Amino acid sequence: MRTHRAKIRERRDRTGPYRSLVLDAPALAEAARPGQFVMVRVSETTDPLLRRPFSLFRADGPAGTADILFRIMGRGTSMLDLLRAGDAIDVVGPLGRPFPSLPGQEIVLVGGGVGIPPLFFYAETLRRLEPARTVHVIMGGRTDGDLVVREEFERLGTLVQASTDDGSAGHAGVVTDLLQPFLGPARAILACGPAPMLRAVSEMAARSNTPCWVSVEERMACGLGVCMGCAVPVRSDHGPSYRLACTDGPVFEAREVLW
Amino acid sequence: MRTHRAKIRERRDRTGPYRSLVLDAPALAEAARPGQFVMVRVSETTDPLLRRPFSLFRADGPAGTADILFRIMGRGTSMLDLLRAGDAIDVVGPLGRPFPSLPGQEIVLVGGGVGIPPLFFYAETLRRLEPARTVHVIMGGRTDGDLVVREEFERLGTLVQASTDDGSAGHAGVVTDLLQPFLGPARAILACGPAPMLRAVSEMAARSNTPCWVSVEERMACGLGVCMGCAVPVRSDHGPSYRLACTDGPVFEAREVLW
Amino acid sequence: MPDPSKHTDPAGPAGLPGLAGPVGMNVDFAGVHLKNPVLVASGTFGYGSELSQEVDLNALGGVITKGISLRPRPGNPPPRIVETPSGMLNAIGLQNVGLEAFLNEKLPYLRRFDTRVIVNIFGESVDEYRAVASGLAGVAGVDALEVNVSCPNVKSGGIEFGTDVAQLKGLVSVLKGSTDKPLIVKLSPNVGRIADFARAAEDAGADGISLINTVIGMSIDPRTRRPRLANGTGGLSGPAIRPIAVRMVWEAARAVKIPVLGMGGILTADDALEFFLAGASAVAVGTATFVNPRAAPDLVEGLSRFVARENLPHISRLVGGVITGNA
Amino acid sequence: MPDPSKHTDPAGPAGLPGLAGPVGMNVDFAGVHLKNPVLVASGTFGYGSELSQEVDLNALGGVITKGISLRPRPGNPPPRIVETPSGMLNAIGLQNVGLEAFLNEKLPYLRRFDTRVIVNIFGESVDEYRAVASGLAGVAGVDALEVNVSCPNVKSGGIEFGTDVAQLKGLVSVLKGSTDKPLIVKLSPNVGRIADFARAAEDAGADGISLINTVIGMSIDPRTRRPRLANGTGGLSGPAIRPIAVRMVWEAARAVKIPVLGMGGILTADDALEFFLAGASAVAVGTATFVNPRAAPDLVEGLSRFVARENLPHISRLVGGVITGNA
Ligand SMILES: Cc1cc2nc3c(=O)[nH]c(=O)nc-3n(C[C@H](O)[C@H](O)[C@H](O)COP(=O)(O)OP(=O)(O)OC[C@H]3O[C@@H](n4cnc5c(N)ncnc54)[C@H](O)[C@@H]3O)c2cc1C
Ligand SMILES: Cc1cc2nc3c(=O)[nH]c(=O)nc-3n(C[C@H](O)[C@H](O)[C@H](O)COP(=O)(O)OP(=O)(O)OC[C@H]3O[C@@H](n4cnc5c(N)ncnc54)[C@H](O)[C@@H]3O)c2cc1C
Ligand SMILES: Cc1cc2nc3c(=O)[nH]c(=O)nc-3n(C[C@H](O)[C@H](O)[C@H](O)COP(=O)(O)O)c2cc1C
Ligand SMILES: Cc1cc2nc3c(=O)[nH]c(=O)nc-3n(C[C@H](O)[C@H](O)[C@H](O)COP(=O)(O)O)c2cc1C
Ligand code: FES
Ligand code: FES
Repeated sequence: MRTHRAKIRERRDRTGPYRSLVLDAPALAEAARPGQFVMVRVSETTDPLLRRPFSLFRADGPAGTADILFRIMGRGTSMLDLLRAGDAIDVVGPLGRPFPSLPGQEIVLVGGGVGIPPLFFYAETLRRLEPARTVHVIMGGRTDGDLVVREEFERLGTLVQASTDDGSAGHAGVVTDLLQPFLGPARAILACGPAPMLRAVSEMAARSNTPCWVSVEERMACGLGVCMGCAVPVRSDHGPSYRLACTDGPVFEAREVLW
Repeated sequence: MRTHRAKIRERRDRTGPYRSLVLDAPALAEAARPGQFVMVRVSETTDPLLRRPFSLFRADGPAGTADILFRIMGRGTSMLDLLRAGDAIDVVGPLGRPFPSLPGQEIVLVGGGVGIPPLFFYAETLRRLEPARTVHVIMGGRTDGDLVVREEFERLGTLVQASTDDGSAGHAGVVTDLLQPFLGPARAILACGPAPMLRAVSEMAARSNTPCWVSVEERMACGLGVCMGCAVPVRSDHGPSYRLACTDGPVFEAREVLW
Repeated sequence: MPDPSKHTDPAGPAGLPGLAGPVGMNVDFAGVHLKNPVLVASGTFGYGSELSQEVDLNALGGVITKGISLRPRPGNPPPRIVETPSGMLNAIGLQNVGLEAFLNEKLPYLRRFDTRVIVNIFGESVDEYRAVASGLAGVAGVDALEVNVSCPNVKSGGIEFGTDVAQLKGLVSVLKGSTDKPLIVKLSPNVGRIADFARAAEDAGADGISLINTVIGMSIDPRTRRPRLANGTGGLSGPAIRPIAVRMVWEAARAVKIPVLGMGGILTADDALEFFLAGASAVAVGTATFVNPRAAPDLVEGLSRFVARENLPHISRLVGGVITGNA
Repeated sequence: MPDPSKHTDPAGPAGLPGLAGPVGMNVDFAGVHLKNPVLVASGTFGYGSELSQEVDLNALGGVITKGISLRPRPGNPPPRIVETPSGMLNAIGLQNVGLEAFLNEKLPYLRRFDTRVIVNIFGESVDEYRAVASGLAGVAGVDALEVNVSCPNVKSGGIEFGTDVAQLKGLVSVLKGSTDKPLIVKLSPNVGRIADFARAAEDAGADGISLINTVIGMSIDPRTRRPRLANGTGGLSGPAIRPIAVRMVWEAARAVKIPVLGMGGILTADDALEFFLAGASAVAVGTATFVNPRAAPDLVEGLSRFVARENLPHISRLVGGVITGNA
């Protein structure tokens, strides 16, 4: 059973329009793997009707908590923003395939905006299991407020570089400007963020033979594999076809995806 | 302009499922007359879509406040119940025709459940203008929790009698059981409550030649006279026809209404 | 693709006395000069006077009146309305004051404003429609007629005029001969292929079409086992039907050269923009007025802001501008 | 008035081995014995295995599969879905694994449960429909076919089978001759008079009808000026369309003697009761599953509670029981 009525244990304002919630959901916390997501019901009425997908940002099995981190984008996330500690929400998860565990390799996490939360979950999990592993983080956004949880990454001991479109923090430019030094078959890239970013990262990875996985965003109605709404164009043995972001993904090998 | 963005100054739990709100709405408070109502938007989304009608329960021009008192019935009123002091709501009013002012006569107010609030507004207003006027109140409900604002009526110095279907307070029975002693041309009845009650009161008034006005409830989409949704069957010079509860009413002369 | 020339005349009406609106918002619709392309839909704004405290009629492109029949009609018994998810059903039963009272008691008020008056008409037979149209012919202050064809033809077995192509054509031809006013035919959405009906109206001489009218629906109370409307069925309106309306406007606009007045669930400027892009030259606000009495003037402002923000020379540049395919 | 005898057989199926459901909930629908009248609608429950963690298929009256065509179909490019007020538009493009893979990879899973399996089929020509139906003829574990007629007939100029009475009749007659399974014809709501299509299906030999399929709609993003669905238009489903669905079920049920499977916007037991009262013998849950993965089993429970609370001997007592007029 992946349906949970979760009490909000804590709510936090993050930088800019970002918020995070700590949810009391022991079964979810136990099962969650980095890269997986949840479908959250934002209203008990029929408008908005559909659940909204959010990556798991952390999960603490022993504590029984699972966290999400979101950016206020439209109506659904604005309604989520009204919730306070003590309120309960209806969550389905964990859903989807997680990021691969990659024994031995140096990990390069590349994230933009709302793509950062699942990478943090990955980094935190890896730190717990293998404190010595080298983890690089390259994060980007429009402006400095988008460099969400930058400090948490630094506290984890990962090596963080950042870029902003407007130059308000880090390198003035895009994440791919910073990626070059981290390419190569000995490392592995895990990326999550807007499609143009993922495409650019994938291309650089392909050219340099760097193993690369991307977590894609697609509109979802069910998140459960039953509506076939979340088609992702992929290469397959029989030519181009579609796979489902929610059950075949959201994490795909980068070379599989047709941008 | 009858549209107001009103801050909730105070919210009170009343008996049983009844709640009241004090709204900061100076223009509304200034214009409001007993028997008039407001259309309240209960959600900013499209579900529920339509505003809900509520009688004005009090209005204090100098203080700039107008009050409503409601019973939690369904989805709309449940959403209203979530509001707290400091929240703002969108209100249109005052709407409709008020109860008549009846110089000299002894007033008999007959109310059931959610029909009680506008009668309280009438009594309070009359007390201010003519402290000496005799005002009888006969209120009824299913159970004692429905005898909402009974104490406030007593504090005003009105003469209150009550009935409940289950006998949990006052007379065990219906308001019309108590009405007989108050009939006659020298008094005037103002009634508000469920349709069967209003019909019974109207018939007793007609038989006894007691002047009588009723405030009717009908489903409303606009409250403004533009949708023609709130038809009330009435007697007219050209036979049966319809009038609009929202602009021709909600207060009608009892003998006009076809039950 | 719709012919852009049919939809508006940017240069023209701005010069007409009393019709100057915000820059780039004036529209020539079916020969009626509108200062802006925002009207209020029939049956949702009474006879225009009810909301005088909330809405300055001078701010609107036009007012479409409650449907008028030859004689007054009492309408249906209550309940007449029921809320549904993001919409409502109504079965008002076309209650109205009748032609004579409209002319004597309602029209004079509307004439006081610098806005266009479109009278929505209906009947239960071709003769009754014709009588109403003739009664409005030549009447000063009436700028156009909107023909509600979602009305059963009592004489021919009760089939709605608007759901039978042949009946629709016949009715529109007759009306075209009975009036000097521009004729806007209001299409019913309760049909298979809306384009066929749009073309039928055009072929029969309509100067414009409007759509959509309400979609027939029903709601039943499980406790009483009765329909929630006394009439049984009713017309669905509001945001719930917007996707259906946008699709039908798109299909109809591509099928005809006459201009299209779009409506169905419009609450905000973003909603209205969908209709312009789908091919509507003007839009009407219906159910939204119940939710927000100032919905129509707010929409005028919202659209003006959009036109300004996007640096459009004129709102007509949007008409039919939806990009389909991979252009 | 619908013939109550057609809708169910209260005494019969309760005695069948393995089909005993809660008292008073079993239904004989078009020759298929359902332990309760709650199914999951085609395209909203995958191939039945996806929600194994949330839904015990044994609790359902039946599962209607995603539409199956002769060969696998990739479906439409994304975006394929967009939310609308109280509803959603989809343009999945009938992506499916194709008949062969369905038989080999999907059906075996479904056969493990004590529930009925109804295979939704479609094609782009009569021949293709026939091929799918023939391929399912005699297959154990397939209890009935549901024919999705909302598919354009590529050979005859792209008109949908389901929006042309003659084409619908032709298709159903052919299919009736190609299968031993009960045939349920799923009607399109994108027509004028649904009763005509219900009768056409019955006349051509259908054992039951189901309705409604999605209503064609469109949504346009004013910023990109493109349709929000890559396909342009899509099918509207969810609570927004419920009043339309209830009305159409009511109209269709009165027109035919074969049983009616009702769907369109059902979320709760109260919603489903509207369909039974309007004349449906069974109901299907569609979009609701996306909102609440347990919507279908929750509905079974809600209906059982209603039947118990109202002291009904059997849920079939509700079928067609809406009280219209002043009885
Ligand atoms: C697998 C997955 C994981 C995600 N993880 C996170 C996360 O951890 N934190 C976070 O803040 N956001 C995340 N998102 C995006 C998030 O789902 C959307 O921002 C959210 O649904 C917007 O809802 P809304 O009602 O506020 O916006 P709407 O009013 O629905 O739309 C506002 C804007 O958001 C975009 N949008 C809406 N839905 C989606 C969607 N499903 N995918 C992509 N864009 C969308 C629209 O294009 C529009 O521009 C994720 C999406 C997916 C598919
Ligand atoms: C002029 C007028 C004045 C009113 N004054 C008050 C008041 O002062 N206090 C108060 O508590 N209520 C008052 N009501 C009734 C109030 O409007 C309804 O209780 C409210 O709209 C229910 O909304 P809901 O969404 O909670 O219920 P819904 O979920 O919409 O329905 C729940 C129940 O309420 C009934 N109901 C819904 N709308 C109406 C309506 N417009 N009229 C009558 N019954 C309805 C339904 O039949 C149903 O049984 C008044 C109604 C009118 C017309
Ligand atoms: C209460 C009500 C009454 C209506 N009366 C009429 C009418 O008299 N004539 C007519 O052509 N359309 C009438 N309509 C239809 C509207 O003009 C409009 O076409 C429809 O409601 C869709 O627009 P909306 O969703 O914005 O309301 C009425 C609609 C409502 C809700
Ligand atoms: C995402 C999606 C996919 C669908 N796929 C099919 C299909 O393959 N075949 C079919 O006959 N109906 C299909 N339908 C229609 C549903 O079975 C149902 O008729 C419709 O959605 C109305 O019910 P609802 O409002 O409860 O969803 C689909 C609906 C949705 C939302
Ligand atoms: S979101 Fe429904 S299948 Fe992926
Ligand atoms: S509620 Fe609309 S006219 Fe009265």
